[in-house]
Amino acid sequence: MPDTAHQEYDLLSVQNEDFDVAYEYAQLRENNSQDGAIVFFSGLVRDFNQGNDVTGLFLEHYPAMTEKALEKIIVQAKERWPINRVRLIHRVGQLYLSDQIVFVGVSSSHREAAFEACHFIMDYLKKQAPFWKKETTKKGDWWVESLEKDQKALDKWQKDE
Amino acid sequence: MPDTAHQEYDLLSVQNEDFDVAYEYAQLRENNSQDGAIVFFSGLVRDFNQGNDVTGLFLEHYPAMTEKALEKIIVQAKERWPINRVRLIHRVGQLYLSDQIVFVGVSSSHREAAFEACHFIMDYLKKQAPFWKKETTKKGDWWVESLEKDQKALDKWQKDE
Amino acid sequence: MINIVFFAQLREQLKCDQLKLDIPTPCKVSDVQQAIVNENPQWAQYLTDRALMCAVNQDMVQSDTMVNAGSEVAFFPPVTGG
Amino acid sequence: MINIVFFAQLREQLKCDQLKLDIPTPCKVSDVQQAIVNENPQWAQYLTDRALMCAVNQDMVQSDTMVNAGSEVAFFPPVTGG
Repeated sequence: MPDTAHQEYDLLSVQNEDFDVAYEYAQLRENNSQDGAIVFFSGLVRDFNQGNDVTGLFLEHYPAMTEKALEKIIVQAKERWPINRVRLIHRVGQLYLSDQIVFVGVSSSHREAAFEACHFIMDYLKKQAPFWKKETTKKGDWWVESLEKDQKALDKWQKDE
Repeated sequence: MPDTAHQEYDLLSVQNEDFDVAYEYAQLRENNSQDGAIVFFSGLVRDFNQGNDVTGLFLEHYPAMTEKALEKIIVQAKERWPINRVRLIHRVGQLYLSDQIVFVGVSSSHREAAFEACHFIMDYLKKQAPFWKKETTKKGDWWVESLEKDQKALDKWQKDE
Repeated sequence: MINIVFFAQLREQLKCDQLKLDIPTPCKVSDVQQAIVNENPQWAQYLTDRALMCAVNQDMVQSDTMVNAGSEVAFFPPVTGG
Repeated sequence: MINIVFFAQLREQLKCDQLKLDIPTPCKVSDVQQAIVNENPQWAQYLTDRALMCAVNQDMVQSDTMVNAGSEVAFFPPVTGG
């Protein structure tokens, strides 16, 4: 049962700008005495990936498709778990070491639902949203390879059904 | 492999005072270009629980045991998943509607490990840390009943092994 | 001599938060429980609740765990934190 | 006429980010792929990579999905966001 009082707090944004986790958390909490659980995930540019010393990365995406793909994932999560607010931000463009890449925050009355929905959204985003990372390393720039384990992470949610 | 550079950022606190999620998040990120994933859970006093309109709650604990029990749970999580930093705060005493009760933040190089370890810590905390909630409602004060589903949440982690 | 502590609704039901118990040790947690009831028969209904949890020296234990002299034994209802 | 777009390393390999394709419709995604290769045989090694993903009108699809005139068909390597 989606609650319209929560919808104005939902967010889906694909942006160049950085985001502020404190603000996002506040938006999940504000006027929300109904939800006892907030789970969030934040993804950062790390220094070591697939055997390389990373100094930064460029995030390409498919502008006409990105938000549509992310919206679908959020709709699936809302159909599957009793969650109320979802805030999802994914950055694109040039990023540097330790920069924030992605934020997914979920509020729910139920701890289990908040954990699972947040995890589900990240797993699906990794495999179904049109983003591509090109890493800058001291040895040159290259495109990040898609990982087998990310497909396995997705399969897990299908087995659960 | 615990990394000593991370240990100074670990936190375990049982306290009356409120906490600041933005500060906790900053402590998980600071000088940490190794970890690409941060997951956190925040638990809040919600308005409706076990059929009652809640206006607040009092959190009792067993002071000599509480930190020891929480420390054990964190040690188990660190043995089981490749996580680096863990920050856990649980409040005690008188709390009111929408107040923050508990914070668990985990950093890792791996998204899956951060999600699972954070979830595991919360599930175990719910069943193995000596806290008791007495809710204040308009119809009177009563002790919160322990829930069957919290035991099931725990069993899930044992089946996985 | 062992030290007994009670928490939450159990503490309220017994109207007691701690007591000293003189009992031959080592003994089982269930023996401690029985000895408390023997000294305070009016507590029987509360202390025989099978859902009660127990900690010995601040570690959760089962009722057949052995208790040594000088230990702290805690009884309390299922926990509800988080 | 359908509009074709390429992304990421595929776009770099082909040195092309979009093109128009005149092909009888409706047809399958795999027909679109084959028609592109027929017009650009030097792209065969990149466009026949079985790991390639495809979207039609911004929805992920399989290679037997039907494509109508005026559609936008995107080819790209497995995604790596998050």
